Amino acid sequence: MSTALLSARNLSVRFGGVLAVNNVSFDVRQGEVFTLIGPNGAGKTTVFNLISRIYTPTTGEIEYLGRKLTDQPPYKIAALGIARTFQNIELFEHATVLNNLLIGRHTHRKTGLWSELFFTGRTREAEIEARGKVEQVIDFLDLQHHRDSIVAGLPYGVRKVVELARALCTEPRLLLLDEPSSGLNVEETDDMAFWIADIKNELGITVLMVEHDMTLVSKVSDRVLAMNQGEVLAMGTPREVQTDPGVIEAYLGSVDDVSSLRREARSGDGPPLAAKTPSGGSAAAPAANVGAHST
Amino acid sequence: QQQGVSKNEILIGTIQDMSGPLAGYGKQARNGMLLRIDEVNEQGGIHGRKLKLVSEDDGYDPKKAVLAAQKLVNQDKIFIMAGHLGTAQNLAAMPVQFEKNVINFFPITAAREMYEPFNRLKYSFAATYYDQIRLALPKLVKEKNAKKVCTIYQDDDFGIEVERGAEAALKTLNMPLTEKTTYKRGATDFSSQVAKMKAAGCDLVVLGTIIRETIGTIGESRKTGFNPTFLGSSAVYTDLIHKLGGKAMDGLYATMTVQHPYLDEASQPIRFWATKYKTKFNEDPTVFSVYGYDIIDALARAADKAGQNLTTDSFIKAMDTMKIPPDMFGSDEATFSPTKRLGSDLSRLSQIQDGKWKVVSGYVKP
Amino acid sequence: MQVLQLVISGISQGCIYGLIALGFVLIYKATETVSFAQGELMMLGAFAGLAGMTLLGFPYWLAVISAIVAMAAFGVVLERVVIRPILGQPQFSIVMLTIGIGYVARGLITMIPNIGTETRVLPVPYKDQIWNVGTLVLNVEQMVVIGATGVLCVLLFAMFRYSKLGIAMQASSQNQLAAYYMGIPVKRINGLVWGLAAAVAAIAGLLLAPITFVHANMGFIGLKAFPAAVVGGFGSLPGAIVGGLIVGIVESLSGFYLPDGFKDTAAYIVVLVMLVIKPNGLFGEKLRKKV
Amino acid sequence: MRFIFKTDYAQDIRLAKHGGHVFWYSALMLLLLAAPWLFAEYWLAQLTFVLIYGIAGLGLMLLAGFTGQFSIGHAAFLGAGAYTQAVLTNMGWPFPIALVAAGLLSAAVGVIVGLPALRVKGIYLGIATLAFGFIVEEILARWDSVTGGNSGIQVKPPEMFGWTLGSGTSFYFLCLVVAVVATLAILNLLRSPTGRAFVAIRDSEISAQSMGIQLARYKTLSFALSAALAGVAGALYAHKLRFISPDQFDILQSIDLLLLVVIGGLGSVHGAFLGAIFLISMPQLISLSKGYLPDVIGQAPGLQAVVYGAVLIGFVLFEPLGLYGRWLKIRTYLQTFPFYRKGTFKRQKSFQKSDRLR
Amino acid sequence: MSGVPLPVSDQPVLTLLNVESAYGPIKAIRGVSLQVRRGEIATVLGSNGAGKTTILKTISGIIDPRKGSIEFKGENITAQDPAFIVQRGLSHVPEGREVFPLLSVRDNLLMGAYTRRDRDGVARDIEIVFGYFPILRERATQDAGLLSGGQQQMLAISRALMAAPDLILLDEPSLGLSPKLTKEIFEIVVRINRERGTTILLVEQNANMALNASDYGYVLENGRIVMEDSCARLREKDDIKEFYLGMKEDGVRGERRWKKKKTWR
Ligand SMILES: Nc1ncnc2c1ncn2[C@@H]1O[C@H](COP(=O)(O)OP(=O)(O)OP(=O)(O)O)[C@@H](O)[C@H]1O
Ligand SMILES: Nc1ncnc2c1ncn2[C@@H]1O[C@H](COP(=O)(O)OP(=O)(O)OP(=O)(O)O)[C@@H](O)[C@H]1O
Ligand SMILES: [Mg+2]
Ligand SMILES: [Mg+2]
Repeated sequence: MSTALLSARNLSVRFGGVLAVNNVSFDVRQGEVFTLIGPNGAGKTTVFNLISRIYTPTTGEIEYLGRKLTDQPPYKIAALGIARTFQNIELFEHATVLNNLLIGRHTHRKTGLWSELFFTGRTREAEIEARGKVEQVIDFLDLQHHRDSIVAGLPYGVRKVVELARALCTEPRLLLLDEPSSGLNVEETDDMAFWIADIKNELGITVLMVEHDMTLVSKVSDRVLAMNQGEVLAMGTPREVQTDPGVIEAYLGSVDDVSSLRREARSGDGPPLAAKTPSGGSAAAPAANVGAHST
Repeated sequence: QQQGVSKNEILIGTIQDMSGPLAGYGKQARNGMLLRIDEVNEQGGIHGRKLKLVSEDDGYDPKKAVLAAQKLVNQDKIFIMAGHLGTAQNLAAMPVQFEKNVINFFPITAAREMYEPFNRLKYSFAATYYDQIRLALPKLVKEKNAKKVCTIYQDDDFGIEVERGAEAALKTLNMPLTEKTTYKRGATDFSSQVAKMKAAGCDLVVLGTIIRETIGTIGESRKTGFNPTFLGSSAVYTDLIHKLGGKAMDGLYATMTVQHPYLDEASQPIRFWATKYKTKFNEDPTVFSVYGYDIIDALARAADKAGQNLTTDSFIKAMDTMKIPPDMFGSDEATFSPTKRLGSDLSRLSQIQDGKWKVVSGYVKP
Repeated sequence: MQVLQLVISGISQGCIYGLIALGFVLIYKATETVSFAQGELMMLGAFAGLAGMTLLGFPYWLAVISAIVAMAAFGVVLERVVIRPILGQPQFSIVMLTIGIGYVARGLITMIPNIGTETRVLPVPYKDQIWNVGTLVLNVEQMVVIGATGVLCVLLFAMFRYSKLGIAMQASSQNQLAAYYMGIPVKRINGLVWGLAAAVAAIAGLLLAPITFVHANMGFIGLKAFPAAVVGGFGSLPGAIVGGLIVGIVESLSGFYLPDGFKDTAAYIVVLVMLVIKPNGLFGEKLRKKV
Repeated sequence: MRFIFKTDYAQDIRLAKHGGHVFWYSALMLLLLAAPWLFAEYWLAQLTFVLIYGIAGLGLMLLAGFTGQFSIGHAAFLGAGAYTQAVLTNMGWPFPIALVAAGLLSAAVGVIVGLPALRVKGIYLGIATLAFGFIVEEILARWDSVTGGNSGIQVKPPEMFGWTLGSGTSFYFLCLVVAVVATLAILNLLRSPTGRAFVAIRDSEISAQSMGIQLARYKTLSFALSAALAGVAGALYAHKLRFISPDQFDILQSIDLLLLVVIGGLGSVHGAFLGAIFLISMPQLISLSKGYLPDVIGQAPGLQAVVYGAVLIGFVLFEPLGLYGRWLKIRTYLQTFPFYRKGTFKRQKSFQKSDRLR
Repeated sequence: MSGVPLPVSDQPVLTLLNVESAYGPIKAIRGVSLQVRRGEIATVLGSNGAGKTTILKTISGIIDPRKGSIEFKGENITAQDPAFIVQRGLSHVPEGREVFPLLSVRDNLLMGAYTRRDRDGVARDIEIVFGYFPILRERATQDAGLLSGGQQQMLAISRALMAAPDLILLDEPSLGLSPKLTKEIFEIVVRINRERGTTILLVEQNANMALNASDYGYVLENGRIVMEDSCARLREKDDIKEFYLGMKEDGVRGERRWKKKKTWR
């Protein structure tokens, strides 16, 4: 439970003038759910992209099972047992859900070109086996209903689940989930929480996720890392991190309830809104004069 | 029963380019053929049989030529294929025809493959580009006292024939070909080719070019002050050269077999013929119209000679003792035999003078 | 001197490629489709100019202006009739459509009795004029091409960079749906783009006509302009010109110094070499999807 | 409407999904086998061309329709195959061995062309293949000693084991066998991991890569397979035409092949053959209909190009899914007959998104 | 009307009557009727695939409805060209961000103001949205496609504001935003509604936030509206509490989860 499956050492990456990730180190232990949180643009997705080798770090190293990931070409990552989902959903739009999931089985293919051209017995067996595995995942994530639909027409929420399913089909050891609950309603987020728990407990898959829904985060995470502007802000249990003043300041915010705000606004006797400065991700930004607008 | 010959009709097939790069020629050749066919039919046809032309478009594409030939031979069941335009196109279509014993009569291309290697079903009428240049070049070299002969030619089956003709001619004179350079069909810029020939100091340039390339090459030469003698093949012998190229084209030599039918031609029969053509098709005739006309004329003569019982064999028999006298366009006498399938390999030289082609020599004998 | 003269011929030929490539880039930038009909539009433009001068007897300048205007109108109509119905379909469909338009345009012109199958000269005032600069010979026809190409490039560049309309064109090509959401009249803008492209093509046709003559197949020169556009980077207007120049100069020099065959394939060899060293061309944006 | 109840996994991978398929495809096969006795020689020759172009179309379909890599220079592979075949058979190699060699050599050329495909996409790839097509054409024209240069070469009829397939009928059967084998192989491939990897690359390269698909390998493979099929088709083409020259493998040929896959229906195996039927029969139909038109139109030069272009435009406008798409609609209409809902195939407004980011 | 909150009037800005839209043979919404009154914030709740996005797309003309009619400010806009509808004063923050990836952030904002003619007003509004989201100012010259997910969402919202519309359709504005920014977004929404009198139709998964911020709510299920009421009252309903606010003790899904586990093993 305490061995590091993946460890990032002093990761930094720079895009032109933007230092998207700045000297970040963390360990993901075998069998845990490790969550990255942080304001928008903090560099969370970039960390994922570094792990899946879409970007190469400017400095720093990622080690996975004692191997340097930076030496691996991007397409090898899946074979090493790392699967991921994407923040903006990257499915194979013009294929059915079933085929999407079967593509997820790619790293487990056992057949060569010639045997496939003639569809020999071996290919047939391998195909049937792959389909067996895929059907299990379909059952697990309740996707029977959409099995044969073309992905392009599915609602956002379902597509999120299909993407998770596709990642599971690779039978990963480490699963990277980028905002799994975004676009899901409360009920579906609940489902997601259970699924993540099951993925961890039943399937023994280690999960590294980025998430903004703090309810979900506290429900399933073992440890949380908060980032801001590419740097580590805090790390610890969900509780610890959520009460960290820096995290509250940069990420969680202090206004609890919009309804109060609204009632104030309607009656016109609340604190003037212009006094509060919403900050879009950058703490360093100067306060703007938002009240000056008139039509 | 002979295919394509019925009690009152003889079916003649032709394949022309009606949509491709040589659509202009294709159309003119077809009109020329139609003109002669109508004349023959007005005079009662041949042994009571009217001539009927079925034409197909191959867009100057060999694959389409095969399809067209298959349609004509196997579907329309033509008696004979006449005046098919283009070398590669003929080469692609001939096997289809020969399988069904259909003669390839006077294709409009001056490639040697149209009568060589021998096949009893091949007949060709005009001097090849090869022979034209081979025979005309020595005469011009001597006349102009040329020291360095060069050639620019189109990088395809047509151009290479001209180039080979030039090489063969120079061999007889024991002269080397000083510079040779090529361009691709459709090219518009000849500056580096001209620069190359200029740098080599050529004083006679053999043009394996067609129309726009001829004008482009000569135009570029004149502009850069390069003024050798230019000699082209019969492909250059068209009124378009002086119409499009203007003054710069004066002095260009070309080999030719039949004369261009100018509407204001001095010779009365040609003028009459040209006017008739113009009335019928509402366009000026060209040398390709003459080719088409002559092809059907020869075909009609042979069919007439073959007699009432017209078959491929009787037609061949008639053709093989055929002698076609010179006509009003100044074609050379053409003779055929069971082993000689090219009517005549001779051509004349002409030159553009004051914006018009003038014949400047008789048939150049070797 | 030899080299210089060759380079100058290369530049003028390159400008011709560049001029046609401008049309490709214009359509690409504004609609993200590749128009295979650009060469044919150019041919139509040249024929329109010819018709103005010979059929209607217009003086040169009037004929030029009316040909450009007529072609612009034609472009708009073309968009309205055949492109608009499939607006939003994958770009590839539109590419095929432009191939079809090219066929029809070429065929229709060929069908015109007595004109279509012939080659014509466009009588321009500067025909066959030459400037002698030292020992160099400059062809006025080509100098006009060079000048016009430069001016057009600057105008189009400014439009895309600074005008709201130009930015909107790019916006609707990048994300049509979002463009609709912003209230950008995507259809009208598309019509405008095609009108503009046809006008540019007409200009190219009119400038090219004295050099290559007017005939139904003159549009095939567009096949050389593709490599030019790619060498420069397909989305870049200055790139189109630079690409054209590179292709033109390489052609001219290789025609002189290298064995036969290289001149004809120079454009294609250059483009392959370029794609190996710089996959997005000289000025093309380096694009990568952020996930 | 037919409902298919899924009871086991094998059902999904079966080629014929139900009895109807088995029946109709068997009927088609019988018809094709009986064709030499049913059709006049002329039509049989056309059918042979359809098969040949179908094979080439299958290759391009794999590349363009399933892997999403457009090639505007496919004629180069056709040419490579045709010339290999011509040269080898003229040297006396037996037909089958020459055919395999033609396929392999074209595949090798395909791999070379595929190399730029690893780095460029979209229009850049299109132009790269176009450029390659021109260069191959030039090589065929310049390599006189082997290819006969621009004068072209004659090709002997196919011969194997002392048996000459000269006649239309025996050559037809030869093409039929090759076409059937090629089609089955492609269908097999498409229901296997490799075929799915192709589709994945077409839809999203980034996530294909994150699923462990090695882009370079599969793109190259797709080019190689596609080129091999084109090469085999080219070899058959050489025998059918008996005369080949470099200009038969020019850009227009490449565009014809593209038209074939688009009109057939991008992304469907049926489409390759439907497109081939279209491509071959179109000029024939035009010339058949010429007789019924007034001479000004019917005999005018250029008519063929106009009709050709107009049909292409019509297809893109009204049937972007190609002939196969049209067939699917007709079939659905018939199957659901009294209950056919009008909106079923109503085209939704759709919106273009940048292809530059993929 | 500077600063003075505009009272919600009874006069509807937007009226949908019996609207039905479909994707090919699949009907996504069936007979939806709803009204948004001038100056109010209305919200549509519904689970995944209920058809919320489809309603918004139908309103802004991206999808043509099969049946029914849509009226905006007294004008029939059914099946009109989207550009026409936007010019009438309606703007839409689409699902999934949909920025112009290769345009700079500033050009994206300018495109948001495409329908406007007043240059000064546009320049002022750019400053205002930069005030809302300072990160956009920092990245003004960067290509929008390179922004992080949340930054793109901010841009999408800002872009819609740039049109200075009468009605904004917001499709899941908080998608992918940090908790802090989510709250701020709702503040901004409410403020725009209050200060400019802009009417807002909001679709949101975060039902709690949505109900708090809005005046009136509709509940959509399987393409039909099954419930509508003022938000205050909706919040009190048990079904809403259970299914949309997640306020049930041991998880609504407890039972189903057990079944699922069974099939998985
Ligand atoms: N390819 C790139 N080029 C330039 N800048 C980039 C690139 N990728 C990311 N960035 C920048 O790096 C920063 C971090 O981006 P990242 O996507 O990692 O944020 P994030 O933490 O995932 O935010 P969010 O929660 O909004 O998704 C952002 O400011 C973004 O603009
Ligand atoms: N392009 C499409 N093609 C076919 N069906 C579609 C398409 N888009 C949506 N649908 C279908 O329409 C229905 C409604 O979809 P819609 O996107 O409106 O749902 P939603 O309520 O916005 O869901 P979400 O909360 O996931 O965004 C869904 O059942 C979906 O499957
Ligand atoms: Mg992110
Ligand atoms: Mg939605």
